[in-house]
Amino acid sequence: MSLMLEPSPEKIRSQRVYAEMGLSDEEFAMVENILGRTPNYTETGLFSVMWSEHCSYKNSKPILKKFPVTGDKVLQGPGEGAGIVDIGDGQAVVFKIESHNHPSAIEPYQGAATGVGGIIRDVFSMGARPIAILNSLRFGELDNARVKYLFKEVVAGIAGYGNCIGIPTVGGEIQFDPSYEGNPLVNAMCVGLINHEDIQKGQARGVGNTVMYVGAKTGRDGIHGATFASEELTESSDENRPAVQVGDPFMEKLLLEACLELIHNDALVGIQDMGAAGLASSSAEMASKAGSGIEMNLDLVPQRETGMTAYEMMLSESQERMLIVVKKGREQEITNLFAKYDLEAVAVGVVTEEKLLKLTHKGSVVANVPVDALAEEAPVYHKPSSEPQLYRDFQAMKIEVPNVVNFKETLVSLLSQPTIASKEWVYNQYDYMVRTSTVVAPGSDAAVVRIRETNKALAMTTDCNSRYLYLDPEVGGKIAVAEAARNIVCSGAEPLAVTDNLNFGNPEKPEIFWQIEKAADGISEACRTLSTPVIGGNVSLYNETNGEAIYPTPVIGMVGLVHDLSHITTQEFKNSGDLIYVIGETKEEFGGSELQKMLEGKIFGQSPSIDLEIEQQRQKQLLNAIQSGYVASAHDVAEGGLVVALAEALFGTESLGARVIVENEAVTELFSETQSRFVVSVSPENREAFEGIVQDAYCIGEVKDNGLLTISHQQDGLILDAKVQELESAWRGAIPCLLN
Amino acid sequence: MKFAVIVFPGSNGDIDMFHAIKDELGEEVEYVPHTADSLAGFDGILLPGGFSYGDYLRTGAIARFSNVMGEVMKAANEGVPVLGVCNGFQILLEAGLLPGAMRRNRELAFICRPTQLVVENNKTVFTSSYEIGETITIPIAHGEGNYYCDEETMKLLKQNNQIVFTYEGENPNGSLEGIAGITNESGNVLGMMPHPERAVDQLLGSADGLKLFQSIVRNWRENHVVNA
Amino acid sequence: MYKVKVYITLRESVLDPQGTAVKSSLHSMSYETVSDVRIGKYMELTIEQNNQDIDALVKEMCERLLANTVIEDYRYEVEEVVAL
Amino acid sequence: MYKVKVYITLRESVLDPQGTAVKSSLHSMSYETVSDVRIGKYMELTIEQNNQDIDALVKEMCERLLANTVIEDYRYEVEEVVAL
Ligand SMILES: Nc1ncnc2c1ncn2[C@@H]1O[C@H](COP(=O)(O)OP(=O)(O)O)[C@@H](O)[C@H]1O
Ligand SMILES: [Mg+2]
Repeated sequence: MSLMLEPSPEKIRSQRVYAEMGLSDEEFAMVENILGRTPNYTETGLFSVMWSEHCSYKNSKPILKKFPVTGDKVLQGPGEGAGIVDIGDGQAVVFKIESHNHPSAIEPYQGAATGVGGIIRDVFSMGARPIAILNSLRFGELDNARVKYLFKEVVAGIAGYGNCIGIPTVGGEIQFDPSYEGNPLVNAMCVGLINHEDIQKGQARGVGNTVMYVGAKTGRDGIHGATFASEELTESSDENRPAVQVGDPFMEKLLLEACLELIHNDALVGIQDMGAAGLASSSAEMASKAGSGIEMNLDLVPQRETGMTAYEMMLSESQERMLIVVKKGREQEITNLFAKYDLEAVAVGVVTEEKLLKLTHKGSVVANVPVDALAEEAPVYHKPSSEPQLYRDFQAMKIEVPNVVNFKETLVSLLSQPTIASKEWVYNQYDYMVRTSTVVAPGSDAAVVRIRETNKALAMTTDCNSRYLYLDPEVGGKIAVAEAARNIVCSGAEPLAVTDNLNFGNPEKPEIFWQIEKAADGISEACRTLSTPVIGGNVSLYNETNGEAIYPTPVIGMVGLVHDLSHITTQEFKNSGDLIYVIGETKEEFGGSELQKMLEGKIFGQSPSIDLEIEQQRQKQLLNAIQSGYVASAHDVAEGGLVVALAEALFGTESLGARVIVENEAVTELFSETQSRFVVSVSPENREAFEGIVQDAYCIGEVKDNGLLTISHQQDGLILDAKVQELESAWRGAIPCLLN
Repeated sequence: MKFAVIVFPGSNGDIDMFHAIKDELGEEVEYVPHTADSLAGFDGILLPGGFSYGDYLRTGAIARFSNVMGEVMKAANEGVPVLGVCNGFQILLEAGLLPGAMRRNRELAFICRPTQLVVENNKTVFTSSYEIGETITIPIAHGEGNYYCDEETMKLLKQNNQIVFTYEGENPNGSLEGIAGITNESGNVLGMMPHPERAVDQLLGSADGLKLFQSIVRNWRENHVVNA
Repeated sequence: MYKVKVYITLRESVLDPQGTAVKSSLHSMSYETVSDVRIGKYMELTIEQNNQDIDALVKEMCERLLANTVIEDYRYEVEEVVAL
Repeated sequence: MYKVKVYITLRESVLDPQGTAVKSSLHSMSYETVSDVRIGKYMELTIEQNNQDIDALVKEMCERLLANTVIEDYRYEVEEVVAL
């Protein structure tokens, strides 16, 4: 093993070593100013990771300020491992979303797996029992070997981790588009349950208390992962090897069970997972939040490899580790608790009065820096923003109604588009049933997980149609939130709150920053109108390959509360003879639609419009009708328009069919992607009651038992007549077929 | 009747098994850790699904050496009903309580979905409440359920009527002869890949698994009354 | 001290789905001359002892844990390493 | 015709959860002298060709498919088999 000699402070400054670690000249000067001296190598490393975008949000802080973060049910907003919302009966739901985009581009299996592992730790470090996982994925088109490989391995990695740890993966979403070819997105969300009294904070309180390290040993993996996540992917990123870690879901399962036992022990003061920037961020943040300091002896840190330096230990992103603070004198008790699970818990430091992070290694002080400087005082940048010409061009375009000759063929082709096609190939690899609480499995609008020993359940979803955002980030941002809420409402739940993952390109480009700002404005407005505060989230910038940014993709994760199990509703039609309604009128809106992309090979023009007041009223009325028991099935109208929604409502039913009559221009009626619409079925005896609650509901047909989807136009007569079976096999077969 | 649910490090179907017995079957049940020295007082032993020891090396290979397994073997030899589901089945194979071995699924991917099973033998303590030939809906969730044994063993399995469940229709994992579950020669040890404990409540899609547990209880009661 | 290398392969008579999948991937990448692929495990063990019959020891570990002889074959190589 | 043996191991600084689990299992089976276990893959390829540069070919297959060099190292041995 070669012993690398660390550069001296002098050399760090004169040879700009800090620049390689990601600090700018100005930032390095700030550090010198804070310390009153030039930092040594370890200290420079600490600042570089803590001031990376990933840890400090230095570019996105002004943006995050826009979000509404409070609400009468919010128990914990942004700022801790995960947000928390009250669900009554002394219980609360804990959830958060996180990205692992860059590691997944390089080592898709482990990148995705450790992404799942990380978000689970965020949830159980709050003291919550994780009960479900979701994800949101973006890939290039499935037409080349590399994308297929990434897709297969990412799915396998998510399955590998989630299945092993025994938390059901119950939902998610996937979109395919060329803009993600070199930079796939892998966002994972975890939902947990907690009793109010068990809520933990990541704080290092109480001078003299003991800082303990628990879980896996530290190795040289993922050093500088946080900085890596804050840079663009380039041709040479494949060489950036150590930034990828191997996950150990078995270890995490043990850690999870041990930590959930630990939270009932009154010796525990604070707990935080070691995620991005590992020991550096967990120690600095825990101390900073508590207004204290931490002194650690790095010789005591459990190490997997020999000869590790202080720099390496502090920056390592080895997985499955936690930092805890316990009452002085109770260390042995904690060590014993962890030993029951075959885990190490080792005292590595103490909480101190002065707000310093002081590290010793092999008898000398290797770092001594103010914790607030690391955790709180990263510079904040207000990046310049400018409206792109492309946006103005899109806004000026007048989109014609596409010319569709054969409705049935067009429908079959739409159903075979991978973004619309069945995702069974994916979710059949996920154990979505473990813990036997998944009432609505993947495949319907939102997943529903029951809460044992109550009559309640939680509905959850992730959504974001980034095509709309590409055309118009503000409107697209609103739509992303509205769509998530629609999915929650369709399942019979009341939307509670949002977690978001802002995936964008390089914020240093004014046109990208403009996208971020506009998207955040849209999301904020929608969250306000729909009363779903943002309780946490994550930012992933620099998603570019060779200078090309991904579509703006602020993924929305939303959780809703099903007040009574009898409210649970799915998207499939239930009985022959039920009436089919569409809620909401349809306009000529094809910008960014699946039909446009399929016919033109690209998207352009204006995105569909949205009126949030109408959205909110409609959702309220539909939920009311569902809760009153008047709705047999409910499905939101999304990609592909009404006809795709109708087909999806027939898939998975034994042999139901639908006969539908449309009145207006047929291509628009069938394929437009106008927002705020739903397809619901209602049994004839509930007709009046349903119509009394839901305005803007138009009866368009009837559920049949003939296995056929037939659509007639009032003037033109029969325009589409298809066997559901034929449609369904096109829809089910599309992804497996593309993969072979 | 009192059941033990054995919990290995990495088990995750233990909760499902526990609730199936307690909430749906209404019998007594306790978690028993892998370190336990005794299974005295338990009338039925359940090895749940999951990824014991991460399924590292081979599924079930490491769990098979857990302390409690000595007791499980003893109980099996004494005729106590032992049910291994999924990872539990894999552990029973590794322990030699059932013949054969598991390979990775034919398509190499984990599969989670409902399957149709045919009850091939209803003359066991696990299946007597089913009709012979009955088709039931029970979900699978595994990456290695592709059962293998040599020809000689297969002949014996058939001769002794040890094949209890097979997959109806398409074979999901490549398992020899579509085998989904087998017993030992004396019929008191059953290993199966599908999860009956996940099919005990219509709310979650199927309650066809409940009869399996009811069979165990009924047979135990009968024996118990006769012996008493 | 010994360094032991253990090779575990599926028995000849057992179908190797992983090998088959890798072979067909190689073919689709136009390495058509690859006519067979078998995939097994490779383990490196470090054993800190000198006195005992190392062969018997390794064999026992293979039989008991490292291989499942119902479907797998194993072989191993032992190298003695002299501590400096 | 060639018989090629490929050994794929995790890079030295990469965590090997399998190896760790096997080691601790061996310890609890009282093979305490086993101080390290690393687990990798072992592949046997049969390649039906003679003309080309076999080394370059195997290397290419390893880099492109058989190993992920982000976390894995590989090495291989080539043996020429003369058809009878
Ligand atoms: N897009 C966002 N919207 C709202 N809150 C956010 C967003 N991104 C990050 N946050 C919040 O900022 C806090 C710090 O985030 P982060 O550093 O990602 O936490 P962690 O250390 O768990 O990864 C978290 O509470 C997170 O919820
Ligand atoms: Mg939907």
